[in-house]
Amino acid sequence: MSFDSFGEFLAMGGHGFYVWWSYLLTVAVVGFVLIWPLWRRRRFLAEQRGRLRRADALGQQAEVESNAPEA
Amino acid sequence: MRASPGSEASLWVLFRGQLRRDLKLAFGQPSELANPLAFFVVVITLFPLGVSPEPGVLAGMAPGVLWIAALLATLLGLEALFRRDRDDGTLEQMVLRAQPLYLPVVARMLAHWMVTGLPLTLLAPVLGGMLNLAPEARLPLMLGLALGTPVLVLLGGVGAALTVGLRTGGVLLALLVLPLFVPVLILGVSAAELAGSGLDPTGPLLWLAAGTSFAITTVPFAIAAALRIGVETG
Amino acid sequence: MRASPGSEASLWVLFRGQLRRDLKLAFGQPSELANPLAFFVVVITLFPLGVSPEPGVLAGMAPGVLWIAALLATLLGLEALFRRDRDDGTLEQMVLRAQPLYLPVVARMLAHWMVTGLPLTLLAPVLGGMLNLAPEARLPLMLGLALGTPVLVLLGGVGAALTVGLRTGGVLLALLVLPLFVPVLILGVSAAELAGSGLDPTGPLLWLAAGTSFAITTVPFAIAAALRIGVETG
Amino acid sequence: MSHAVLDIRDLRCERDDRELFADFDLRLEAAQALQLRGPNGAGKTTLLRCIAGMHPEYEGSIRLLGVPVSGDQLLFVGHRPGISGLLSAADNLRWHLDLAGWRGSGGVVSAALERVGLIGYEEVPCQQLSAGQQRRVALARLALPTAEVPLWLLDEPFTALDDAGLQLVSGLMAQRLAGGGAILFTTHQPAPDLPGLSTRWIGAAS
Amino acid sequence: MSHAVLDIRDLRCERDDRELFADFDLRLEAAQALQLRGPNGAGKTTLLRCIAGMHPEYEGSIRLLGVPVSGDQLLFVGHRPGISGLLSAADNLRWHLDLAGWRGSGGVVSAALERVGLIGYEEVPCQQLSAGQQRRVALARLALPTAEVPLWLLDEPFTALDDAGLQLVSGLMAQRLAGGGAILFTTHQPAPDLPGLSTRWIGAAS
Amino acid sequence: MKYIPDGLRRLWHRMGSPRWFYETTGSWVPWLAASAALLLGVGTVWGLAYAPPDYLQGDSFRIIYIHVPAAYLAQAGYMLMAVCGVVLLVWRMKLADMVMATVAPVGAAFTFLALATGSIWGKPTWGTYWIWDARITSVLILLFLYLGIMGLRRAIERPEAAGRACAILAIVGVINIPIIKYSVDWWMTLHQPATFSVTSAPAMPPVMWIPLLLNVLGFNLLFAVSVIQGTRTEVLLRERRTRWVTDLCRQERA
Ligand code: HEM
Ligand SMILES: Nc1ncnc2c1ncn2[C@@H]1O[C@H](COP(=O)(O)OP(=O)(O)OP(=O)(O)O)[C@@H](O)[C@H]1O
Ligand SMILES: Nc1ncnc2c1ncn2[C@@H]1O[C@H](COP(=O)(O)OP(=O)(O)OP(=O)(O)O)[C@@H](O)[C@H]1O
Ligand SMILES: [Mg+2]
Ligand SMILES: [Mg+2]
Repeated sequence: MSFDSFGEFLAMGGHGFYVWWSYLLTVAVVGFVLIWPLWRRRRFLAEQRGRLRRADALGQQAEVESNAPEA
Repeated sequence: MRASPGSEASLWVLFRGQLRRDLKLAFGQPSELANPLAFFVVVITLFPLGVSPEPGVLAGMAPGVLWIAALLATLLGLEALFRRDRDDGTLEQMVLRAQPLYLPVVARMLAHWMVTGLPLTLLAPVLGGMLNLAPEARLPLMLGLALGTPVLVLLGGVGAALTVGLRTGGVLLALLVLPLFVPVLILGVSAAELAGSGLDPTGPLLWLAAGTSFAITTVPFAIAAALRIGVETG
Repeated sequence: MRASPGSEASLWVLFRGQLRRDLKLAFGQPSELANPLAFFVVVITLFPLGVSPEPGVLAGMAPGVLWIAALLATLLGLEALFRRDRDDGTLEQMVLRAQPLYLPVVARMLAHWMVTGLPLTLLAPVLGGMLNLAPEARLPLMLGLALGTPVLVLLGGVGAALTVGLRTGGVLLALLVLPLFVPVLILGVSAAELAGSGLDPTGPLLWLAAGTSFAITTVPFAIAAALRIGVETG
Repeated sequence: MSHAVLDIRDLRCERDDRELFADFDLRLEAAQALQLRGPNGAGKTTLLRCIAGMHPEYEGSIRLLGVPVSGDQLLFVGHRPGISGLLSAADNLRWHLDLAGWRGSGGVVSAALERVGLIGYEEVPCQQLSAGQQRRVALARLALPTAEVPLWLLDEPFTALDDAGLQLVSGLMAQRLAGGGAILFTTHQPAPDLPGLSTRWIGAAS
Repeated sequence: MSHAVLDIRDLRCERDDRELFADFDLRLEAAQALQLRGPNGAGKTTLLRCIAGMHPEYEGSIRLLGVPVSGDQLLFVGHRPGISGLLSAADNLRWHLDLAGWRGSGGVVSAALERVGLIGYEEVPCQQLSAGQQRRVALARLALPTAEVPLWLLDEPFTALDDAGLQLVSGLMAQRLAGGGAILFTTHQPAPDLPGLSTRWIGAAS
Repeated sequence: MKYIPDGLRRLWHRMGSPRWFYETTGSWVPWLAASAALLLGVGTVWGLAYAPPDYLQGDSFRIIYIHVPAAYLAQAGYMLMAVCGVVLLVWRMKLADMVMATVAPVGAAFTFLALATGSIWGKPTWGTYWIWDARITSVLILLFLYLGIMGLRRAIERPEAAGRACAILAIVGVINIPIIKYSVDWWMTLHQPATFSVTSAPAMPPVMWIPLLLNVLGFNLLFAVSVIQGTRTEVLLRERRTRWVTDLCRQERA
């Protein structure tokens, strides 16, 4: 441990402002980068479910291809 | 509920309709709002690279650089400002039906300013900072840009309207318009420079303000007249 | 006498035809040849006004200013470079019939260069003189422009081709293209500055020459590919 | 005396040193439709543009309801119909409403688009529509409430339309005639069946 | 076995999540003309663009004389016909010749313009021509020697043409058929009289 | 392709299948995420609390533990995008396009992070937030290359066209990256002798560089997690009309 107290740890030898800002920003960016695809996925699934429900309610076959190109 | 033409409410509808349309064309998605901002940062980057990265030199150039970026941004979109409308017949409809034509013209110019002058004005403190502009010069620079860029856009609009039907768009247009930009450039730069050397920048700023109000009230008429000519040529 | 496609003579016909057409569009009358020249003089005038009229300062900035003028001129015409062709179906015909598409693309870029880079290169000594550029820097500056401006035009062409069908032409285009211009700007400026301070400018000039030859042989393929995409989107 | 909707007297107009009209008279009453016919380059479009005030180089008098023509008294759909390919059909029509200062609800836009058979295409950029669909967007203007003006000037409105589209548009025209409007239009195709329709030839048959 | 000029098999093509073609077959022999008909938005233009290679998102095979289509074996005149309004008719056509690598004399340009009735308009910027005259410039490409290719694709060629123009163009088409070419074209107007003409409907009749 | 053995070719094709990607990578994510968390946790706590302060910069040097990984990923991300671009243009592999589309915003985010942490770090070290140093300028230009690619993709409506356009731009850009880097380097150092050079970091003792190594690895895994997740989402979006995706949606509903 290179700090003697938690207060000193926060102060970072007078550079606390810069260090903590940097780390805060990093947490924000990393959070964004991790959450963004998940959020998009959730939104897509919700939309798609709604669409399927609508199609089912109409008693129709959902408009999909049956011969999806697959390897 | 057909509004009687010229009633106040229908004037507002006319103005708002044009503005909405033009903003929709400029920014299809909110993410596109970032494009003009990024554009200005790129332009600013060219100067340290092209001229000199030394903080002292940059600080001296900063107001000029920002103003030249403003000219550049105004010029870049200018050719397309009315040309597309002319090509698809939109301009004809505007000239024919808008009563008065003044209003959609003002709306169009406002929209163009919101893509060029406004983002630059808002970014000016940041860009100034990147170029080591003296802190006390930042506010006057910003004010100058806020007052001056509308004039650039309006004068540019006259040029664009005059050349709307012509083959030699780009270069001729720039040639027409750049000399008109010079007074704005000089006033804007000197406001920032005065402030940077500790003097009072209100003189040039007042001149700019006067010019802006004059331009806003008169230039759109010139643009409208030029557009009429452009439509008749078509 | 239908030439078999791909025969040498018909390749030449294809190239010459495109060049002739594009020059006709750029200069309807010989008097229009003066426009680009006048344009550069006006642009150069803005810098003493905007930044500083002192000879010493100007001399230091001169290479950068000329190069930034080159970027500016290249950018200004860029949006219209393929857009009109796309709107009237010319681009479709080009993509469909030109065998290979490479050739008319090169011709188009050459024509654009003759309106932007070439006049600037020819004017460079005069403009340099106006900006008090050291006499020994003038030749390297000119050489740098001669070698570098074709690259600017070609890289700009990639951006123009990629954005040909898009709504957000202007700003996005500038944003795509300006970062790519940076190395050319740096090499060109440093050649002139080295010479201005009595050093040998061949290093950057050789790099520029290498870059130019590489760009001329490869970039038109990228442009052609991008144009194909643009046509398919239409 | 009540005025004719459109009254043209002694029109003389030239273009490129060629006289297109001389001593040209034309009178169009309410509920009348007139088809202009004539070879390519005869001057049909030029005539429509003269009337709309977009080609001021003519001599003679053109009056709409007895007074000089004003843009808000007529509706002009030209070769280039004022539809931006970058905007959706709905946005385009909304702009046309705004341009005329229309203050009512925007619901009329979807009604108009439904009328011309473009349901489901309201929000597609017009660029991505077929040629005929783009024409339909342009002609949807005829179904907007702002189209209730004394005079319609339609320059080849039937271009690119299929048979159903042709029916639609002639239906809109018939409705306007019934509402007391007058219509002046050009087409090289056989004209649709309209009440009160007459034909006027322009230029020597080529 | 000799190949058909155009042979399309199992074409499947969709646009905007809508299937325009499925299991579509089409065969066109030399000296045959086929008119595509169908409602607006049926996919006629899309089909022509698929054939010309300007819409690559399809499945199936399209062959011209037994091999994949190459741009110099066909002539495509679309809605936007590749005529610049800023250039004169002659300049436009000369460029079209150059594009195909034509090395003969330029006299063919004025011959073509004469053929479509544009004598005296050779040097006028196309912008300043009437709509029908502009169409004629575009169609003058059919009268150039570079038009002697196996397949013509014409998208609504008769738009804006007067009766004389219609005759002219169908004359050019008949001549090409006689010369052994094949023609695939669309039009919503009644088709002209052509030898070997058949009609093919696309999309549900609306 | 003709000379490549059949088995390899089949593998290549299978790897190009979005569905294969979706189904295979699903199980990787938790493991990758856990390893990333572990590495970053240890590295960051070590770096922030246990590593000794720098003898010149004091504690502000602790920014290095995020700055360097971010700067590294900023460049690696662009390279990855360009490689995907080549794969897309040459082999027409759709999956490459989906990866490319996902990498762009993630890479841009890390580029932004490198710039932001760097310029925050600059204040205590140089006394100013911004300076036109070579490295910094070239990272800024890299950010614009990213933004350009993202803007282009958004502006083109058809995904196929957007993918190919972005691939062209990414490839042209990647040729430029080393050129930009070297030209800027060379130019700026011409004006500015190495007062503020970021390159000549003093040789660090292991207690300082081991956490850096841990964090670099951790950030890499994090990047991978984000890209994999993003690509999986992209797969669903683009294949939303195929049977397997609809089935998947129904399952999730049940
Ligand atoms: C906006 C400002 C800055 C930017 C854009 C920036 C960018 C970079 C880049 C691109 C790297 C290379 C990473 C790699 O090797 O892949 C790097 C490394 C590094 N930077 Fe920065 N930097 C900035 C400011 C700073 C500051 C202010 C310092 C401290 C004084 C600093 C210290 C370092 C160190 C020590 C390294 C790692 C050593 C090395 O690989 O050379 N940077 N930075
Ligand atoms: N913008 C213009 N500038 C100069 N002359 C023009 C312009 N537009 C048309 N003309 C000329 O005016 C004449 C009449 O053109 P107009 O467009 O009125 O014909 P039109 O009867 O509408 O023909 P079409 O049936 O082909 O549409 C033509 O000879 C044409 O060359
Ligand atoms: N550029 C485009 N992008 C996306 N979709 C398009 C585009 N062009 C056309 N479409 C769609 O493809 C379908 C077929 O269009 P196409 O132009 O082939 O029709 P068409 O049969 O030629 O109709 P028309 O008779 O109106 O010319 C239409 O539903 C249209 O909305
Ligand atoms: Mg006409
Ligand atoms: Mg069509």
